[in-house]
Amino acid sequence: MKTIQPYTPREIMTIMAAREIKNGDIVFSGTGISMLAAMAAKNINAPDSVIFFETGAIDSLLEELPFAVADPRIMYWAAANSRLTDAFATMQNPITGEKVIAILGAAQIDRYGNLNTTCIGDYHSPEIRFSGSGGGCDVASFVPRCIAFMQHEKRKFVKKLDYLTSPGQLEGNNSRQKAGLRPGGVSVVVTNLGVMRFDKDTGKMYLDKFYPSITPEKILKNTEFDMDISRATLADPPTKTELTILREECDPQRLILD
Amino acid sequence: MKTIQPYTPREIMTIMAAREIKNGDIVFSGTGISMLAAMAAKNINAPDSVIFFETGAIDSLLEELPFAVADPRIMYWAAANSRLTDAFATMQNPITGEKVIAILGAAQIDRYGNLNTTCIGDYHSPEIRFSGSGGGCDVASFVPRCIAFMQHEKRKFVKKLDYLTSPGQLEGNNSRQKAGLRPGGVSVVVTNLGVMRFDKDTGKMYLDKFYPSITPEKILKNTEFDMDISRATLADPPTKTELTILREECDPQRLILD
Amino acid sequence: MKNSLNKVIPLKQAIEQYVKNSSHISIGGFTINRNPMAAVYEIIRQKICDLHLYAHSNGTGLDELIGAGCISKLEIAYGGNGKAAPTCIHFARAAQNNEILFEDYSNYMMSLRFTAGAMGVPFLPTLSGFGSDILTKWGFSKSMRRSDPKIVDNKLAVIDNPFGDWAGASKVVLVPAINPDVTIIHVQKADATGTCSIQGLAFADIEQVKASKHVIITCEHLVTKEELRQNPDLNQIPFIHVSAVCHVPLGAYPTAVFGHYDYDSQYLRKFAIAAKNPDKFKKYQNKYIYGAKDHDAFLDIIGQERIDTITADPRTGYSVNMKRD
Amino acid sequence: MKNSLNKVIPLKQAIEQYVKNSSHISIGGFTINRNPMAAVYEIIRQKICDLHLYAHSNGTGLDELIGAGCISKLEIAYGGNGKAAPTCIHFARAAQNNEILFEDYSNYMMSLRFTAGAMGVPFLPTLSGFGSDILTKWGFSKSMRRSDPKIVDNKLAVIDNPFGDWAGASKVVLVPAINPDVTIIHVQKADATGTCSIQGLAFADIEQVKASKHVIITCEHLVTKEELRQNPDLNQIPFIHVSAVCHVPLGAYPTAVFGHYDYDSQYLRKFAIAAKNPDKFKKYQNKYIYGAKDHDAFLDIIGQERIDTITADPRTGYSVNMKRD
Repeated sequence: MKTIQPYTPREIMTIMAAREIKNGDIVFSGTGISMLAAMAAKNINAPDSVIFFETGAIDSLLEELPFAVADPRIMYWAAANSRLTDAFATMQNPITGEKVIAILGAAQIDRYGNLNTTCIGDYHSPEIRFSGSGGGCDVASFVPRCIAFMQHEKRKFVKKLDYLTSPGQLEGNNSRQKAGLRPGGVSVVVTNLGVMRFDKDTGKMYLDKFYPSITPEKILKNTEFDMDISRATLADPPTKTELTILREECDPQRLILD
Repeated sequence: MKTIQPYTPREIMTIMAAREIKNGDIVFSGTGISMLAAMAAKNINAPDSVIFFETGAIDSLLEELPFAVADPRIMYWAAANSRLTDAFATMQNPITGEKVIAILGAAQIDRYGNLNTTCIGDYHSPEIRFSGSGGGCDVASFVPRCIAFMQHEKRKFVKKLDYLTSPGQLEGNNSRQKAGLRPGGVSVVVTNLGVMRFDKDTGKMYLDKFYPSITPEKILKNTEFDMDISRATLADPPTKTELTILREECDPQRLILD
Repeated sequence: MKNSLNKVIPLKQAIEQYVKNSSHISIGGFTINRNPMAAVYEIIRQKICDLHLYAHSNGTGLDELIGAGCISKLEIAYGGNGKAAPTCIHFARAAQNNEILFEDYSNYMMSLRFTAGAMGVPFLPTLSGFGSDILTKWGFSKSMRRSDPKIVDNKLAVIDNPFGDWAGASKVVLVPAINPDVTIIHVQKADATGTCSIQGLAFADIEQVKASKHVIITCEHLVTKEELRQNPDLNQIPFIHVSAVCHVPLGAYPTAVFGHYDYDSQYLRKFAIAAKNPDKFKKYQNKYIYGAKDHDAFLDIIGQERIDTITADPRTGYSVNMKRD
Repeated sequence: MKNSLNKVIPLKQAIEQYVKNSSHISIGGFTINRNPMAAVYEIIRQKICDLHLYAHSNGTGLDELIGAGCISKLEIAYGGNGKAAPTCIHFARAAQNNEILFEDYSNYMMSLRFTAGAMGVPFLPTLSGFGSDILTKWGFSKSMRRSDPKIVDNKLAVIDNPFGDWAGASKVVLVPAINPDVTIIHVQKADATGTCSIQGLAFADIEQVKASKHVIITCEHLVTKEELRQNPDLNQIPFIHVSAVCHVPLGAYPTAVFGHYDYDSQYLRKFAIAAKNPDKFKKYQNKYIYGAKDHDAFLDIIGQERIDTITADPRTGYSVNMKRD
């Protein structure tokens, strides 16, 4: 039996996210690691999940990894090629939207799972300008479950966002609903250190899992806000099967894994 | 030179309507005589006009006359086959809508060019129920020019509609605009007796043309409301060329002309 | 289950499973084209009643359902059926005799209402209908609306344009979303998971499907996934919207299916004539609907000769020079 | 003139005729796909300035226009360009240095705004964005809006659902219509009258076209009317919306055109690297944009070898196993 290489941070993140995806889910995917997580889920634990893109392609074959959500690779062998408006309607419509799980990235996240992908500093005259919402605000508004992929750093896990691009639990408690939103937004945060979820009542982030060799304390140190770590348990590391499928079937050229 | 058969009431109506269509117009057409008028215009005086249907087909070839706006004959060789929503948006959008001229029929018309295609008697418990608006209300709301085709009878040219399905000038003066509508609605009424238009200021119907062998008085007798006949002149009858093209090119089988 | 599993079931079972007494339904097609007639006849055979039908201009299917007494409430834009019946016979009679509750909209309003349902928003705006009785005359009373959670409290709403006179509009009509319990459409091609390709005009079928909680597809051709994936641009409905797929060749007969067969104007006229007389209509139903155990048996009664007559010419998609009554 | 006449003119003339200083414009495509790059480069060559650009995610085209100083006002959802530039370099710099006025929306909001423009309504509703800074932070001030009749007075509006909690919504966000002066898109096929067939994803191109007062089409293939009429189901844009048609093979290069060519990741990376340094960028522009009198001359500089590398495989529509930087 071949021995298996230890997993990298990217690999454990990908596997942790993939485990969130259930059979039958419609996976709203971006590119990069989020695409890889969607493909890993499809190959490992959710063969009947469906990848779809805000640009309008659904269930594309993906013989090659796309590098953008407008990559021509997503237009090949799709169930349907439609338009932006159709893709977002699929999520806004609760009949289909309730089955969607989205994978999002962000520059900043706060304790309520609100995301900033717009800027650091003042909006009108930013220190650093990012790409902006794209479909992020829409998805976070519409769908019941979102996975946020983040590097776990203090400047990213902040007390106050410089700009609230995509709504999570807003200010917690039932403020999301009061604002006019359906239940939803970021429901799980997967980082290079652990997995965070949100308290059903308060809407506050808590530590659910920490990775092998990572301590809850280290995670707290990399988080600007207070976070409940009392419920945290050690994450089950990626299994040999998971790693093998991820490496050999999802990204054999290590286009994203490296 | 062949002598030409005298024209029938249907033929003069068709030609009078066709003359309203200008080159470059987009002609919203139903079936029957309205379709024939559109085809006559295209063959006689407006070769660059475009026939289109509320069902979503535009510039169809029409090798055979369609018998319904959902006839498969309109789907062949069209510039585009789209949907109901697209067709109505083309008219609601003023950029394209301003070039649309519509041809409509009705069970009743009033002096302001409002149309009833819904019912005679009480709405909830009608004496006679008709098909209803279809796209009529939409078209009359959106486009600047509509031709109404009517049989000229007192019970059809009424003081008060039993149901106002498609808005014309509403109650005249600037009531159409006040209600929230763009300028438009029925701008000309073509009947078996003559051609009526609407006063720019009052919005009231007046007699513009009466056909050879028809008198303005006869038209008044067939109209329940008062109508200004002071501006009326004798209509130029269909020319030999118009009749020949209509008969030989537009409806050689006399599917609609008879 | 609206995922990528095999959803093929017999039509009889699909109707039993999804269309119940009092269901709110919509059907695809337009007047004499692509009505899901096999499904309509199966609903009639199963004697499903008290249906609430959302229709824009679903001529033939609409009038068969009303004629069979399946419909108690109707939201409608147009009840006509081409040359055979400029006003649908049963529809007119039922309205005149207060046999159904009905409420009138325009075709664009009904299309927008399905679109709003498909988009997951409560309403969409239009500039259609100001000053018309469509805005003022409600078919369903306020008290009836308030007592039925499945019917929206207001037929429509008029609001001032919150953006001043942006786009040249001072006011806007808002029409409320429709989300039927079930929509049934007939398409040229579907695969077992429910991905569909409609050829020719789509009418409002796509919006009706996406607005619905359950969707039954009947199809001329049940094709492989591979066939449909070769041209995703032609697939208007991805499988995620579909509950059941039923393979029913000639499933829109006597209405037309572009590229496959024309409408049977002779049958439509026969239906219209029968509809005018209760006895004749009972005989018509006993022969063609109740007298056939399913659509195949119905087509046997129609006979191959009629089918040959309406079969589409491959170049034009309709039956060239067909005698049309 | 948007009728059925021949509208074919050279791209240079189309840009001169329809894109003026201070025009409000939009361009088709999405990040690295089907941007009308030949038209973008021609706008830059003609030194048209003070443009108001409506963008959802028009990556490459957007950033070249900003880099060349053509844009003064920008309404935008996303300024990224795939792997080469997760945030567009010029866009970020221009925002950070207050070189442009910008206002943020989401991709759905921008798509809906074009759709509203295409439909001729002043706004469309969505349930997106409640609680976000997209609703509260306006890039254009109230006074600037009020002084410019081409800019809507309110960025957005929030209203209570006039239909109670119909469709589960208590409130609704309304986003105002966009009607650009000019939209430019690049398509696979067009005929001389402007009817277009887009292969693969349409993004928001169709809505952008229909919302616009003038429309310039650039196309890979200028085909006969007869070719397009053979399959009207594949023609998303009928000629009535189009002002000018320009035959520009490889007109989206360096972005991709499904079925024809892939994005040139090497070029995109070169552009991104150059964009980070003003001197390098000037050299880049002098060589590739100002150094070429038109798109053909630009492609000559690129060379046939790069074109061969990105040429699409006929089975998949992209360049299989292409080295992507």
